[in-house]
Amino acid sequence: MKVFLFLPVVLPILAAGVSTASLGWVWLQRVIGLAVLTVSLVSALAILITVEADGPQSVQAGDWPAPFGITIVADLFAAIMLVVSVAMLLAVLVYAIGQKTDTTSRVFHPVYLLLAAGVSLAFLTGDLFNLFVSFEVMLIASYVLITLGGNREQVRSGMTYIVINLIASALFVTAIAFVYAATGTVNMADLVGKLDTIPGGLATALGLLLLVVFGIKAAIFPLFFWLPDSYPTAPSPITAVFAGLLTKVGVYAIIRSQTLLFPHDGPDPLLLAIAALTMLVGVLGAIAQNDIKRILSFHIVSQIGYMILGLAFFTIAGLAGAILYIVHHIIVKTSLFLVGGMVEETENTGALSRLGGLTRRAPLLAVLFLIPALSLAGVPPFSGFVAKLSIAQAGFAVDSYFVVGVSLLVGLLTLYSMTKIWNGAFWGTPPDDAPEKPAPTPALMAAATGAVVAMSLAVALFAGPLYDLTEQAARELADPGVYVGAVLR
Amino acid sequence: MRPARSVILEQGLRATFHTILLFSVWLFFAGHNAPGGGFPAGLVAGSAFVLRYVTFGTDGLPRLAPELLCGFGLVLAAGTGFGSWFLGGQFLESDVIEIHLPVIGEAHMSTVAFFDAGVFFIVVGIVVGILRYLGSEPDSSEAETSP
Amino acid sequence: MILVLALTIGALFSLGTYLVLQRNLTRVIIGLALLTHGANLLLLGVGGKAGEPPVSGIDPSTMSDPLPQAMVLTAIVISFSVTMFLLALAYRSWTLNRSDEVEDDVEDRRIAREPVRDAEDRL
Amino acid sequence: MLVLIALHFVVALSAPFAARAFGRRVLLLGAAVSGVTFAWLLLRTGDVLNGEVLSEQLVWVGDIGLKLSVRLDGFGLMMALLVSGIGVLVFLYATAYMPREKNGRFCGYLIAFAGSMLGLVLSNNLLGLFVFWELTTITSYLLIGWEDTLESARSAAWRALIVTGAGGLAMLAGFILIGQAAGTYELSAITEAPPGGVAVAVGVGLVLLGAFTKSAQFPFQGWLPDAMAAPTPVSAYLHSATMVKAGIVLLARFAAPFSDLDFWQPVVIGIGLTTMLIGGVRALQQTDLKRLLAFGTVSQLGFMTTLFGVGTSEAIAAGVAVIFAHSLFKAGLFMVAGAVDHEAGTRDLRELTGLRHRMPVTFWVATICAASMAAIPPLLGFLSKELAYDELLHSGDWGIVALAGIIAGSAITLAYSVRFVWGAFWDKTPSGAPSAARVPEPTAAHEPGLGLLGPPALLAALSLLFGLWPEPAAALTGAAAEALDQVAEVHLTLWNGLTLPLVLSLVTIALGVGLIALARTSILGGREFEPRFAPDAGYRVFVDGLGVSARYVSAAVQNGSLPVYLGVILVTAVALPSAALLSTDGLGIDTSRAGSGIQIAVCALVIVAALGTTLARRRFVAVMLLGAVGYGIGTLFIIQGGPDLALTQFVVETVGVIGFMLVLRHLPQEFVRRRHRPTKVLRAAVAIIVGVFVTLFALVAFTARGAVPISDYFIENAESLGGGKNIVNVIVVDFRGLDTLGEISVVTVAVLGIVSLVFAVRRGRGGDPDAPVTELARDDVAEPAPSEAP
Repeated sequence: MKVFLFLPVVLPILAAGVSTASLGWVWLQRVIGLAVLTVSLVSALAILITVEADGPQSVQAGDWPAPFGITIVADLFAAIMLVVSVAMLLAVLVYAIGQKTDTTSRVFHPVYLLLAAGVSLAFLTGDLFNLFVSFEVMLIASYVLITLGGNREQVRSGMTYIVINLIASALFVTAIAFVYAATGTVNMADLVGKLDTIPGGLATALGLLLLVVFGIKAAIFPLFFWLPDSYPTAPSPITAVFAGLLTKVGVYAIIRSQTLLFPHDGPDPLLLAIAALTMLVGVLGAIAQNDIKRILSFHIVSQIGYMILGLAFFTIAGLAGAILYIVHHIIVKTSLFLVGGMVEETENTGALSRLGGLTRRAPLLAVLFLIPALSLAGVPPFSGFVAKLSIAQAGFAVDSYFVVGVSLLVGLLTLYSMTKIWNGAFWGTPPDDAPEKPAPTPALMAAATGAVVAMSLAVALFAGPLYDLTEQAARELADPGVYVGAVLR
Repeated sequence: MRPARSVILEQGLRATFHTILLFSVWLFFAGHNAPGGGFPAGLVAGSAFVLRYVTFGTDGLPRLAPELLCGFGLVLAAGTGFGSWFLGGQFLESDVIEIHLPVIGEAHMSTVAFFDAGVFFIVVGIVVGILRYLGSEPDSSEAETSP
Repeated sequence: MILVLALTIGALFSLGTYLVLQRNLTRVIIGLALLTHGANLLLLGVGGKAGEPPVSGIDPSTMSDPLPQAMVLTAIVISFSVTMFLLALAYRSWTLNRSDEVEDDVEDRRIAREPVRDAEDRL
Repeated sequence: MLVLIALHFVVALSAPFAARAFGRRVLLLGAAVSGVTFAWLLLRTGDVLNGEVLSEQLVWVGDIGLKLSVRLDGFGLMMALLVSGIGVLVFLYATAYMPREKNGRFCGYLIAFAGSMLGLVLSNNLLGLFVFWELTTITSYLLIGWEDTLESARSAAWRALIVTGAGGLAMLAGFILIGQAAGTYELSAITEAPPGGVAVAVGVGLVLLGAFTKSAQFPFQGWLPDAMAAPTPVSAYLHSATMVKAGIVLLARFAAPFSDLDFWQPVVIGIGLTTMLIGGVRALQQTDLKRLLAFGTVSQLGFMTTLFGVGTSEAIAAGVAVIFAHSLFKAGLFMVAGAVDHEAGTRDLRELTGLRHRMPVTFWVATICAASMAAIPPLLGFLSKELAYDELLHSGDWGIVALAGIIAGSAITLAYSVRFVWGAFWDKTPSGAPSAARVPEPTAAHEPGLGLLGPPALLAALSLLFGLWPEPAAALTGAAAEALDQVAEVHLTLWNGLTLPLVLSLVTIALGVGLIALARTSILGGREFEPRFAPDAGYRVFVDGLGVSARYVSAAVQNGSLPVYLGVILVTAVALPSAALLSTDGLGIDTSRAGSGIQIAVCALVIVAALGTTLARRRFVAVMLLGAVGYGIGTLFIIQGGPDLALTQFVVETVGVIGFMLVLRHLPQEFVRRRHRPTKVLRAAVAIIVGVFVTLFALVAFTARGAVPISDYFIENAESLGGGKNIVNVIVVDFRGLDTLGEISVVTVAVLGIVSLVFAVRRGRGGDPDAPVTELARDDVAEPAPSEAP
């Protein structure tokens, strides 16, 4: 068991070293990348199965007892996130190989592996400062990937992205300093008890500062402005993995810190307001856009609002809905960006004004787009419906009628802008200068995208058992004692 | 942009370069008990190359690509973690061993020295990387384009 | 926390913020460096009073807190690496644009400028 | 039943592939699926009429009450028979109607729709019902937009989706409210013991909203006529017999348990009657046969809504009968319109002339269906309408109000029924044609084949048959009404004696004839009439408003400027925690320890250097001063007792400055100077706020510490367990080795990133030629950058 907890973090780092050393041999890098992520996926599944059966698992790095060493800990929430994320990383890697993104720059593979390591560590670490380090690993890898092509637009938007994130990092260090100043510890389980010993207002202030820090990564209102400007310019597989994963790491950190360190008794008005504004402003932004990837980028923001909404209720049903939503969203958003990338690949543009008639030109693409698009909008019987339904129910159960109403309205607006893409790109006539036949899509890209779409269908199909799982995860989150017990044994 | 060569500087450097490298090795081994360790040692070794770069330009840098140094360092450090696991311990678990060093003599050494060595190589890697890629490469590519 | 240290940290944050809010990329990078310095100093400062270097064998009560030092060490190296990458990007930006400015997002600007009534035409 | 529903979807998915083998005949697959369903239902009919109820369920997400449970009661049976029976005919018709190519997808959509509709009418779980409800929305979106190269089809599809989608979401909210109040989402359980309370009343209101949008009730009726952009088989199926009935189905199910809510009768009757009248009047104004029928459908749906709005057992019984009758004649009429279009090449009644002679069979089929719509005896339409009159007379005050409106509406119905038959088949003079000079030629067309004519002929025959021999229809609708309301009974008879309802029927016919006589030139003339106030203005306002507000919001928050983004982030980061801190008492600030003399001196130096680097005009100076700040901080590290840190800081600063220099030598020496005072002041304000916040928070946080820091453990155990005296180093490489592992990963990526950028430079100096030329958009006024590089 203990091996599995470390593998998704340390193995990619080791492999990145080897991959760096084999810069000249792309085939070797590919083999290493695929093999390592497959092993990571297997270990993530092993973690999930164990945690589901035996409760949260932890292991101390270097065998130093908590809270002194760094604890690697997986509860069900972390395990679920880990499995979904690693699966996406693997699928996107296959896609990237199919698109030959990895030959754009020879450093793609090692950096991608380190991104995977950073993401995994962020989910598994039980230490606040180590969480900072994992964020940094993930972020610097993302800086490199977002500017992979080094063209003008990427450099410009990369600059926005990097500067914003550096500010967030500085704020994170600041927050950690304050936490350590007040409590003398950085182990999260240890913090649970020690935060009780300081004045309540100070603890709240620390919680809010951390909320802002994680909120920047998670792209919540009013901290999200950077996202739609920076994501769309990156190479498609990169955008896909960013869209699916990186913001969700932020959401994960928000949920983890708010439930573990700063629990509430009832719905939190601040988070409710943030959720509503995030949903609404994000979707309105999307409606104003005319480029597939930009529309999708604004939707990331909007969807984050739902996850925060589920958290804001601070009930088991709400948390369960939020986790289910995250799972659904990671898969669906990744697949949408992958499809967006395929559109760009076959038609050489993502601008709606320059697209048309794809249902006839590329029927496979149409199917691959329609399923996740409807799912994103929460149309049954796809995964988004179940996720939204569970959050709406949770909201009504605590009388948060207004916010749930907003969330339903946002669902409609999401549908509106998804069908805007459909109307613009998939229906209608192709532009006059479009080539007779669209460029063929590499089979690997289609296969990877298909696999991700199939996963989203599986989420819908097995929503029942999955909800049981997320509910169990939510129960663990609602009782910090479980987590603390697993770490400070 | 290549600095003009100076004989005196070159001669002086030959002497200091190795001294600085030795100093960095000392720092590295001292690190566990006195100020020092992989980071400072790597940075100091890196600054030796800074001097060489200032004096000799690109020729002063190691031929080895800096990213390879990093890769090697990463394998060493992460490998140490795996090593202790293979030997039956926890990931990254350390053990104290007794070794004999010719200069310093009898010493307690922790297995983390290998880990620290990984750090050392990576830090050297980034310093050399900065010199090569921010210094030499733009120089040479500008030289290519200028008439 | 020692008062003068807290004031210095505040000053570093202020000046860093002032620089970061500008459009000139070099200044932004310098501002980020100041902010990082401030954050690192803060992290060290929260360890408490100044003391002897934390080396085993001396009286622990005179020793400064080693854990923040270790964290600062990590933070320094991380911010150094990121700054170096950012410099490379700045150089890249310069070779592409011959300008050292942080530009606005073109698409955002376009959408903001577009006459509002166009919205319905595209439906 | 679930198997049958699933079968639809399986066949739908395989249709595109089957199309490769079967070509146009793939549509027969749909007929087969619907036929199997129909046959199965017929086998069960006897049991159900005897009061048996079949139910099945599939738990999807049990914890949130999401189940696909289906229940075959009398009403479900009637609706399912209509859906599948008309389905068979529509598929047969479509086989003849649709062009040869690319029918696989079309067929798939249509079968999927049939399956969704079947699920919808049989659903017993509210959430499950919603699932099928939305599926019909999506499939109808795809079907309406089938001719996707036409702008009109695309926007019509979009509109139908948005309007019914909006209603659907309101309905979902209503379902959850009702379900949470009732503790179950099972419809049968809710009907048996209806929950009460404000939440339920709101919930029912929301459900009504959903029903009204789906069934094209005022003010949401506009999408339905637009949806005529769909191919005619689709219109015949979705927009007459099935999907638009979904809202009515829901009203029917909700009428018995909830019609005693205060607002039910006035609201539903009001909406229903308004819709009936508006629909009827608009139908009289159309020149396109399909649009005429579409507005007729709107009107008829208003009729049904009114009946369920009255909500008494009697009215419910009548409503069921009307649903049944309407499905038969309206599907037939659409098919006729399609046949005319197919043969004559137009649906514009100003251009069609003389078809009565060329297509006599079609003409008679149309006449029978239209007469049923106009409630002329002895057709089923007449029987059902007379039943409605009769039942409304026994339904209290609201029944009388409804009756009055319905009589008026029915007179109009008769008028537009005549207009349809006249428009499609009669010989015309050119009075109202677009160009008065042009005399329409007798349209060159001939009788359509069996494929196009058979299905509507069968429907017409059924309208006639059930009129003359109403027992089977009465049994079926009677069982349906009983399922909705246990005391409801249906008495369908052709001749009841000279009763008040019969008189009213005759009055209606007389009124209708009178209306035609009065407005002969309008009704039997081709004048096109567009109302000055478009009833769908609401939708336009919504769409425009959405576009405008989206633009406004995104222009306001998303202005593309990095400094603005950063400013917002920093202010938020300060404001939120400050609010919490300021609202707390008992936080102390310890200012007793000012610091030693040397600390004060070094701090002063650091601040001065930092100020210098902020104000420096020249890059070189700024970087040097930044280096000075770094060294100063290194010195502070020494004072603080961190020699390792100081050592690292000094070397890092040195290398860092070199890095800066290597890059900055390419850039101009001086910064671009800006003059823009307001932004400068704003920047300074944000900067000061941030600084003050950090200082105060640091002082407060440290003062609050109560617990012993965990570092004591490191101090005790570094040498004994970690094997090193230098505690910081032991922490870095051992106690917290994982941090370090992450940190060296960062360093490695940084190097790789630099490599990546440098090689990108090499690949294309000056950038990617494909990249769009960036337009500089600046807030501030800037002087042109000096171009000389050092």
